[in-house]
Amino acid sequence: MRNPYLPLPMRIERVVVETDDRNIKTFSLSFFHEEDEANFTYIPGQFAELSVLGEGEAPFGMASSPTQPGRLEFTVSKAGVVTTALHNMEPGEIIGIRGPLGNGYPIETFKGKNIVIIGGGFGFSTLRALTNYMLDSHHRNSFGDISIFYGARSPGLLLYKDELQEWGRRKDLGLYLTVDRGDNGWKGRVGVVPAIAKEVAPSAENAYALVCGPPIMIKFTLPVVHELGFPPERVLLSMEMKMKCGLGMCGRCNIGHKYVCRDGPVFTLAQLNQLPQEY
Amino acid sequence: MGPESNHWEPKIIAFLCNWCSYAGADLAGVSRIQYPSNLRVIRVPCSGRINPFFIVASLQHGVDGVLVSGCHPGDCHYLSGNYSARRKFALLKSLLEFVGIEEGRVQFGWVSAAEGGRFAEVIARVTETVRTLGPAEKLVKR
Amino acid sequence: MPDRSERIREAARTLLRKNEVELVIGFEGGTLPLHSTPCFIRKEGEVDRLVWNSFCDNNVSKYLVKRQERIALVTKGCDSRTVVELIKEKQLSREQVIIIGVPCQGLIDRRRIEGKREAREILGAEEKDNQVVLKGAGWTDVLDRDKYLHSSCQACTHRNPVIYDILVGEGVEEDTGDSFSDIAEFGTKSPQERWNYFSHEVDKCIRCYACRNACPLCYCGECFVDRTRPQWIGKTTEISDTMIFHLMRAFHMAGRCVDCGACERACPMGIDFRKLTRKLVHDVKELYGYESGTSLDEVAPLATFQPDDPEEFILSP
Amino acid sequence: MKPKILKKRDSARFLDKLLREYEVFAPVKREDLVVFGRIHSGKEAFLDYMNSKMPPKEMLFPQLEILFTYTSIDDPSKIETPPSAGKPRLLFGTRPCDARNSLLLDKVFDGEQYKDTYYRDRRAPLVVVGIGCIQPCPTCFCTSVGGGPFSREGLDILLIDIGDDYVAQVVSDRGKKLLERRGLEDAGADKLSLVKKVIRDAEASMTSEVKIDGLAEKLAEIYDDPIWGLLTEKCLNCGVCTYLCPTCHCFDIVDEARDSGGKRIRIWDTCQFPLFTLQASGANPRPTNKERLRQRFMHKFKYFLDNYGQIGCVGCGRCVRECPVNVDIRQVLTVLSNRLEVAP
Repeated sequence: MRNPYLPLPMRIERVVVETDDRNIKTFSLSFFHEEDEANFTYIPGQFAELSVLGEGEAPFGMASSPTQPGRLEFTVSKAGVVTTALHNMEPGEIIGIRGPLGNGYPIETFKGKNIVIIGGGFGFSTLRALTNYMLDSHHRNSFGDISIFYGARSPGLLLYKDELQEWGRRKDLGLYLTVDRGDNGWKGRVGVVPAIAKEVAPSAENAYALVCGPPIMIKFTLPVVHELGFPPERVLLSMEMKMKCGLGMCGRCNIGHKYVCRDGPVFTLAQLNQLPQEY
Repeated sequence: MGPESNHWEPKIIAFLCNWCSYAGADLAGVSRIQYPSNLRVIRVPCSGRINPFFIVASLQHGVDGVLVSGCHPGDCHYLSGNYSARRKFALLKSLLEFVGIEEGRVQFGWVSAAEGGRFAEVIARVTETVRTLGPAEKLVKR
Repeated sequence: MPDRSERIREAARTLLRKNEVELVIGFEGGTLPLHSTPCFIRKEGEVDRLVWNSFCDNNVSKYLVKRQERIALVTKGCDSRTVVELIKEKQLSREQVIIIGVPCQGLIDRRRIEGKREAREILGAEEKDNQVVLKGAGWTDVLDRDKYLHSSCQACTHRNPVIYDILVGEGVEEDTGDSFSDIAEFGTKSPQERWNYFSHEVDKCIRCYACRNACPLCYCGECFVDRTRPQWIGKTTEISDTMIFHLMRAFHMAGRCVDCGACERACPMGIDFRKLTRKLVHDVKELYGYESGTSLDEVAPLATFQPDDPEEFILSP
Repeated sequence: MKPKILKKRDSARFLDKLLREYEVFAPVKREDLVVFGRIHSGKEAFLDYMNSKMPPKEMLFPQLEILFTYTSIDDPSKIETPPSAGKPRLLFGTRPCDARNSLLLDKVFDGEQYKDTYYRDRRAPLVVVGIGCIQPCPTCFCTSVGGGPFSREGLDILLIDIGDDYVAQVVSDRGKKLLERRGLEDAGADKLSLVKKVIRDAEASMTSEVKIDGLAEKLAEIYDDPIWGLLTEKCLNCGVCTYLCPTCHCFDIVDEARDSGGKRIRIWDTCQFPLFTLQASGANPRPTNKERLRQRFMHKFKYFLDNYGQIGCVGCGRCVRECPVNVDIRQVLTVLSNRLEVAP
């Protein structure tokens, strides 16, 4: 039986500064040992605990898709002790990983359905993983229309810019980018994500809505998806709470009786409606 | 390195105020006055800047002695920083010794920018006291 | 002291009726023998819950900080001193609080009574004159209350509230002065003996922070033990961490602590905190002539200085 | 196996024998405190006690546990887990309420999805000998939460104090193995009838009662009730209730580095501290007393039940006795139970 607290070693291969405030970076990691890589099978929406020895651990959703082998990515926003330590690290340095943890997106139930992704800010990372999964040539046909609403406070805070450009050129994907406040170079939409989603009004028919972003965005997005006709069973949210163990034991990430780390982080709105609003 | 090792040398942290004691240390250096080399100097703006935690955290991290040195009373660059510090230090030193931290582990001094010789004497005195006390054990986190 | 309970109720009733306060904080009967417990009264009809007895040993000035409403507080001598400190530290305005002062005759240390009883469970306790009557399964015991006072009450020199708006009952006689003989005596032990004593004490610590949280003067938005950058001390129960926690908690109280004993009473493990806090109370008094919580005008000792403050401790090479 | 007689005057010698085979932990007196500690001689055990200040939870879930150590912070491939214990451990003299905690902790640490290796390593070989309570405390309410002064759950052997002797009842095979070939005589009919009397008397003397039926549903109904704010007003938000609780299992994981090496440890943590749920962003889903104390009650009496089919309380009464401001779990539960449903 494997000790679930022991991190596996990974090497930092690449660090990309995502935002112009330099507060968000994406780390590409590679496993030290082949068998570790083989054992690390994950689906989009799951997360892992990254360790910086001497500093501690923190949970991050996988930002890459398992369809992109040899590439395991995490997007890290600098906020606390561990994230600051990570931000100070460079390619070649070694960190630890525990995972994959959590439930991830219920991809099987998405098959044959239209998918509406609504993401804001830093919360977009696991939605990006899911998007890349669905766009993979082996999978694209399994899903219906894909619409992506993604916004940030300013153009410089949008993540994965190269990828967004690439997605923008695709015909099998509706991409709606927006920023709260534009700048001189910005020619796209200006406005908050829920407003754009409301304006574009993707059909709720045979569709799932996937929402992840800061609390304020979620608050204003939920009425919109409701108006668009998505029933709570087909609205999915990825929740964020303070976590430590990732195993449903340490007791801090619960919403009602559900542990976000073990039973989530992905919940349907119908599930959340049954739980206390303590998040 | 423990006491069993023949080469144990006390590790001493000195918090020196920028305007007097640090300059005093500098003067001792340029005047080529000899003093023990057990010191790790941390320059602070004023002895009033010393958070008591600097001192206990140093002890917890395993230093054998702590010296805080600032301007002589009346000479503070910020007028009263050392006066305020003096009250704080008097109480802290008394408390630490009350719980059994050896007298001499934590010391306070005044050294002006012109007192290179005094600086060397203070360091010699502190180093000697700490050497006599031996390696710090109490408060050290293992 | 039934008349005191009644007079506290009267005062509370009048204040609430005249709308002079929105909230009265005092004590009510507890759920266990030898216990009273803090209570919060907002309606005139509830004032009969208020009691006064020798078990009212929480320092209820703890509940004054970060409140908006006008409050009446049932206040013993020690509580009144922490109110003074809170006002001086600008955590409270004098106008916000109406002090219902209660001259205090000392409070009973239930742990000492329970400790004496070993495996005999106390099922009921009653106060009569100067005695405490304990009842158990098939036994009754009468104790002399003065012999079972909290150690902080035994050393108390301010049993009468130092400030108040309403005084409940006659003032009581004050002890002439705290000799700090316990501190002096402890100081004669060798450093190693003293270290051993405190190591033994803090070794009991479980880091529950009841001492900190019971202290009315612990109100920092972020406590030093909770800081992460820099992290001053570890979160463990190793002696190095617990010792530094208790040392620095006490040190943070220097010139503020009124020796009310709330920390010691809250501690489930019976750690002797007052040895530390009283050392500082003693030093502050001796070095700077300051006694916390006795005057609204005097400047806190660590917020001021005198050019000729004692400095024998300064190294002279 | 028939119940055996362990004479009280022989109990120290009996423990001395067991000390050859086990690391023995028993209640010991430290000044005014009764705590569980490792004993090296049978005489150290203090068995005539009401209950210990701290439950013997640390046998399974110590306040401080090293998860692993490292000699180089640059290389997570060089981490080492602490060596496992030598002799098997024996917990002697625990109260039945405290022994029931393992049933609950098992669900948390030895669940279907994840298994906590540290917990399992402690739990699997542990032998537990309990002493029934002939004189339950007024603060005890074990019978309200599914236990009792002579509950056998979580025990391998139950001792019943009948005056000069203990009658030892075997609960498990492991208990049987421990009692076999110790030269203890079988308990005769007279002793067994004494056992019955002692049990009857003790159960009759339980005065404290808490209504648990329907409580979980009630808690769900009154989740947003302002009563929580009133009930929690005097709470100091210290960790006494949770750190002294036999079933509380929340913890924190931190790294402690010194020079180039260090360790990752886990330490108890509590839902009563604001830091417990404070996110790095500054957001806190449980920002005040009210949410934190509510979490404690909801966790024990609803969430635990929802997740594991049992409530997270064994009725030991420590939180009742030790709360610095007399927040009495029994009183709070009674108020909540009697609360009328509030309109959403």
